[in-house]
Amino acid sequence: MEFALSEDQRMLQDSISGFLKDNASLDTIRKIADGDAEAKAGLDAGLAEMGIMGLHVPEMMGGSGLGLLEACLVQEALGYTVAPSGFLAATVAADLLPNYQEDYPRGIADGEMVFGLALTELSSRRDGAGVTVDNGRLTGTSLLADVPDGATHVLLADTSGSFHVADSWSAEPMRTIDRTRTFQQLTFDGTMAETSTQPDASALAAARLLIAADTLGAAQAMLDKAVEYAKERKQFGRVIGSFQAVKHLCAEMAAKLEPARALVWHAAYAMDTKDPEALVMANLAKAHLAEVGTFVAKTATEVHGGMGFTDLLGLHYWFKRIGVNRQLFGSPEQVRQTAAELQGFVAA
Amino acid sequence: MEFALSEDQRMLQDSISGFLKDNASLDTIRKIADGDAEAKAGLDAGLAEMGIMGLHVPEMMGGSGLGLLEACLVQEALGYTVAPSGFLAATVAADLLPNYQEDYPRGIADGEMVFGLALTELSSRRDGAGVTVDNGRLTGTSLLADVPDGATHVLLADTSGSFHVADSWSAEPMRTIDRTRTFQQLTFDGTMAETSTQPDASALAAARLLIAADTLGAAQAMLDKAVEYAKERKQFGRVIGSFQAVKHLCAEMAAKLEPARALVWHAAYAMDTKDPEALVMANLAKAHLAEVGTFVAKTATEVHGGMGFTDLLGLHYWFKRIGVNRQLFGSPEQVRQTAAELQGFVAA
Amino acid sequence: MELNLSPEYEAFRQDVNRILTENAHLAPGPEDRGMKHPKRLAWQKFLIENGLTARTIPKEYGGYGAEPDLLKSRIIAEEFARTGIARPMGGQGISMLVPTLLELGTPEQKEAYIRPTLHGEMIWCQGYSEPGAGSDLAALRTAAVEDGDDFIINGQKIWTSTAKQADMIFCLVRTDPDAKKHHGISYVLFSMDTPGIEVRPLVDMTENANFNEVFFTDVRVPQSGIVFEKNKGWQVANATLTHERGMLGDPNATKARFLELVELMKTETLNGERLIDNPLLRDRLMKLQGEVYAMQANGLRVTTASLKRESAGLAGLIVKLQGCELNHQIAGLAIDALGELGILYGEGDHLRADGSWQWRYMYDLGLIIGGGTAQIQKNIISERGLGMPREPKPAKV
Amino acid sequence: MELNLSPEYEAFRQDVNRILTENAHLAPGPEDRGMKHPKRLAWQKFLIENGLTARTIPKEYGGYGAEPDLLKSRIIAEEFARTGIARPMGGQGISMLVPTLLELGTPEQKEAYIRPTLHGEMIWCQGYSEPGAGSDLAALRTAAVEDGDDFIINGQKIWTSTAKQADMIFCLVRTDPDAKKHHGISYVLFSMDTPGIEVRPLVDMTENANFNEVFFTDVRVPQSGIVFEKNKGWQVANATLTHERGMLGDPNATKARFLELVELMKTETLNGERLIDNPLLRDRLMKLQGEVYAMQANGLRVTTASLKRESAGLAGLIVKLQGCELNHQIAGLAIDALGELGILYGEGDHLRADGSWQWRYMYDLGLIIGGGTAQIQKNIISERGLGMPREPKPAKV
Repeated sequence: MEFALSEDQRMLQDSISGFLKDNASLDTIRKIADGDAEAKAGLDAGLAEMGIMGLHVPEMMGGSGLGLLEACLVQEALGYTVAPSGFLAATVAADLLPNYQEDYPRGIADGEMVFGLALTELSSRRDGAGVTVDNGRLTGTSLLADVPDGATHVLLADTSGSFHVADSWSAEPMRTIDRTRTFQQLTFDGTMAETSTQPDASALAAARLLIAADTLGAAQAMLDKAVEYAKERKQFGRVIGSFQAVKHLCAEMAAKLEPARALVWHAAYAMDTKDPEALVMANLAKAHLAEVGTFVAKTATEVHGGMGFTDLLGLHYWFKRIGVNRQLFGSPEQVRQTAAELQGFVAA
Repeated sequence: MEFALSEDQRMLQDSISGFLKDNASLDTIRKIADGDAEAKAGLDAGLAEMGIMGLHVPEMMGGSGLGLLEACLVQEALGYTVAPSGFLAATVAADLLPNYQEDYPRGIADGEMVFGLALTELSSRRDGAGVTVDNGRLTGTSLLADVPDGATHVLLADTSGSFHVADSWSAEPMRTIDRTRTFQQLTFDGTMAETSTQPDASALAAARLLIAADTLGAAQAMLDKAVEYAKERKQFGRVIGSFQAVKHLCAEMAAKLEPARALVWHAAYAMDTKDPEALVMANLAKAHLAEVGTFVAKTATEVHGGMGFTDLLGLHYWFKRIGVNRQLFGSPEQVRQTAAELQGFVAA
Repeated sequence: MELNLSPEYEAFRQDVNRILTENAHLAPGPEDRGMKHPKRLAWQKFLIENGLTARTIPKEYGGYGAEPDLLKSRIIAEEFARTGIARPMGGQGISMLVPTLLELGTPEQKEAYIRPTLHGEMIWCQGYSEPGAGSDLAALRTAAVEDGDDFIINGQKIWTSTAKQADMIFCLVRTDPDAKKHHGISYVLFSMDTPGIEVRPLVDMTENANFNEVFFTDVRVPQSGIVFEKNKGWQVANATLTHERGMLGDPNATKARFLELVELMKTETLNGERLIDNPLLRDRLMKLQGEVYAMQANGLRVTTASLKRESAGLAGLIVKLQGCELNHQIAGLAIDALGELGILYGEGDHLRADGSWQWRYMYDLGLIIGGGTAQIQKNIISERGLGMPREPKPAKV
Repeated sequence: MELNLSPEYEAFRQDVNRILTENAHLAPGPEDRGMKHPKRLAWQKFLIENGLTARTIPKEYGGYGAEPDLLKSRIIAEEFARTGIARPMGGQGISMLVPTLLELGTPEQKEAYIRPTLHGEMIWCQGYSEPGAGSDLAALRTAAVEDGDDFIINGQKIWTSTAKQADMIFCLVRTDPDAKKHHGISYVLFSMDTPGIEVRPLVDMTENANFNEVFFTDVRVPQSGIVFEKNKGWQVANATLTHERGMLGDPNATKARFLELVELMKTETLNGERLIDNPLLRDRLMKLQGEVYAMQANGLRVTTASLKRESAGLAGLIVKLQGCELNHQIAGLAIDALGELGILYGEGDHLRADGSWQWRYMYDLGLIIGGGTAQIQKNIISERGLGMPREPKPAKV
């Protein structure tokens, strides 16, 4: 029995963190948030070169054949530096599609295909959104789709819970509080679905789990920054980190984050080993990290005092990353409802 | 405009508090909790002599004609000293019955009648409890009825929400965590109802509001004790009340309790003046005080450290008073549901 | 306990309402941009002349000259809120400097500054906080060195709102570097046009520059700008801060936000169901309603104490801590209720209420921090409200 | 990451399971009252001989003498939990004194005490806390004054469990009143039969006397009872406290409670509806399930670190704070779900689970406080886990 990362997993962590430290500095993030397409393309190219897009693609289809656990480590590192990336969408596609069509995972692994993800209406239908299928033709809109630059395909969910791959759509950007990531409203106007799947609870669970890992990374970064700031900032002749009130705020953040990290790892391992509790754990990881993340985002900002409110330290990028993640792929209440349904706790 | 207690109201507060300080000391409360019937009878007699039982009975029926605001002040004082009393039941009866039968309020005011209250099933039916009416005859059980010693009548709610007065029943004591108060399971076996009323949301709201006032008093007592203890108890060479962590716990209790007090007063005033929002406010006061009370009960105990956990200071009587009040006449969720229904927020 | 108004006050309310509605056409709208737009200045003058603002300021200084009457002030505020007609000018000059000058200014200062400030012709900004002096305001280091009849000022201020628009600044500077930290500070007024002053907008998490940084490099200003006495600036500032604390945590504003949230939850749907029909969201709404009622009632209690010139005690001390947190939570529920659409901001088809829920969620967090963090508030509540001891001073190491 | 057991350990698990189930008839039941009931002593002997307890204690001191293997220990604990067969004896003698003596005791002390303690023939109690020394344990004042080869002890202890049943006590006493507070303490063993010792049960909020007060009046005990060295008792106690901390916050116990709660909510009804069908209660249940999973996973992480003889870092430091709070919340939801019936206690027709939810709600609050309050835990987490500075020492006044 060993509940710890392997040597390989640590190396993966180190290499992705090292890359992001150099290539997704706050300075770069600011440029991306301000719409600097070159900065964004540079980061995308660097991440692609690291080979992470095919991380979760089976080896026999040209990928690295690594599990969701490894994917969560990468996503955590992305969250830690608030780096935008098509990695999440690629990984969800790589999780679902190998059972249906080998071409997609192969295309993801060799970099020829870039996937977007349009899953919002699986949890929440608002403003008349939702895509329906008639004779294989897709019609309707999906809101807040996660569509990376240069996307060639979109994996979308229809109103019955089945997934489809489409290669044409029209898109309208949707501006959120998080200016580092791009979200779009997609419209399908009778497009033929390239491939269709059965309803599948695990694709949604995987997407939610990756978001949990992303929030974990962002929240850990906020805690680290708060502790560092508290050790330096002086008021009343002492560093504020020596005041019991500030220490206890930091202790409370750590006390919530540390088990949350173990939960993300455990849920990912359970998904990879097809544990019967895996989907429940993955969904609860999303909901739990949403709550812990919200607490950390607010508390770490408070520890920074007025500096946390300004743009000067850029702390708000992490605050907003966590805030957006909370709602993506389902609010905490909706996600807990999924977990209850999976356990038969909801009367039919 | 004046949102403050009048001279008369302050005098009422002073006199009831003064009486309870002398006659409901912790020593007396311990005796009552241990089943000392004499101590209980002494307290009952003293309270009756103060004339509070008829406080809410209209003057023309021999009472003091005071409002629910005054009743809340008395109930708050009772909660402050965790004194058991039939005052709550008498007040709810005095609130509802004058429209139906003058004899009861008169009987309450002159001390000849003592009312019990069996309202549990208005909120919660469990274990098959509930009283039904057939041709004026009452059949069934009611759990956790608040029936004072020497009760001559019971005001009970049937399963349709109407109230009835009964003067005969069989009773079985129900032991709760709060040993100062007596609760009973009542059984009605075809007893003829003496008087029956229409369903009435305001009687339940009044009962809930009085419980809120009781929790307010108990929680204020716990905060006062915590502050006092923290100013005296020394650890690490300082009074613990000089540690920022302890100060902030006390500040958080005060910050929640102070507006909660204003809410109880305001809701009572609204009930007395038939404000259209009165029932909503009274219900929300019950739910809000339940939450604030739970927080204060736990936090004040923690400030007392190990001493709070022992019987030595008797702090647990207050803890349990608040814990029982939280559930009586409906849990916070149920009570908030009532508030939502009253505002038309619940789809039929 | 009497929450209805006497007939006298009811009549006053009707008067106010009539003046406002009959003259609504004079009020400036959002299209009349600029703090000194002629329509704004004219409206301010009209309001002062009718006793609807600057009500208790003596006539000789450009006010209306009425006796203080908190209830009338409240009625006026309520009628502005109810009718939605453009409110009087605010800002730190009117709300903070004017009361300070009335209490501690020289006759010349009162004469020179109060009337134009009230009438919106002179805009002020406040120079208090510094990068190294936030919660510990008295640690400020911006230095004013005497040079003849002048000071030469060097240093930096932060959190300065309206610094770009301001004609003048009221500023805390260190005039005695050797004195204990509370005893070497002076409160000085000077022109923002003085050479050597640079204003840089300070963008915050809402993407707006709600505040600025102000840099002073060899700024020469006359010593006659001192209010009260040299090195007594800390007392002067404290007088002013008292005025500021009252501005936060207005329960009527909170109530208005709550009602907007109710409206949102009644009209928005999720998966075809009204949000208010979702038991989890509805329960959270009801929890907040209980707190809103409580803060409203607490506010009435504080107002009553002020009317009686009594201290509101704990009921007053907790307003900022609880009020800001409650506002933040109301915005948080609105965002959660809107779910994925709750993260939209700026502009776009599906955006609700111009993104104001997100704006409030962030800005309210700023208010939780600003003007004394939650930690400072809890210190104050425990020490002044509950009589708990101050933390012992650290031993010198 | 590998959460399955290797075949070797699976075989070990089956062995353990077989030994327990085949010999279940030897295990004492609730009817075999008394800590030294012959059936209990025999069962303890059987368990030691089969390596199911006292597993790593050397044979010469009455243990089983195996190499330490945390995984095997965990398997044994899990099999006791799974089969529900009577667990080995516990108590502070076995869990805290024995490891201390093994590390620091004299050969005579080891010889005299370890074997009878392990076998349940010698019961111990712990004399640490005093009324004036709780969180600040080192402030203890119970005095031991030398008198020839003896100490004369005067003072009072509190929070002493099993003091009534104990044969012996391991006790912290002040042997040098003039030394700094951590340097004048000794760790002494002596008999509870010594004249001058009075034990008073300490009733707590659960209505039980889970603890006692112990009073010492001129209690004469031999100085040879000192463990390690005179005035070095603080180091000895710290070694022991390390053993205690591991006992709290067991995630498997939390998981078991959670599953009981699920069962409760599936079977109980409110107004004719299953509790689990109530969206508000169900959502709270799911929230707690997320936390239970998180604490379980955290526990696996801590166990793995122990197996590798590495520090678990923050993951270890937060266990008590989070675990006790989570247990308290699970009990709190059970009570809320039962509503009015949740307040029943003691006995009666409608009482659920013998009132254990209320008992747990209160006792868990005691655990939040005991063994280091939440405040002390947060100090530790911030200082040792996050490297934040200690509070400065107060200046002498």
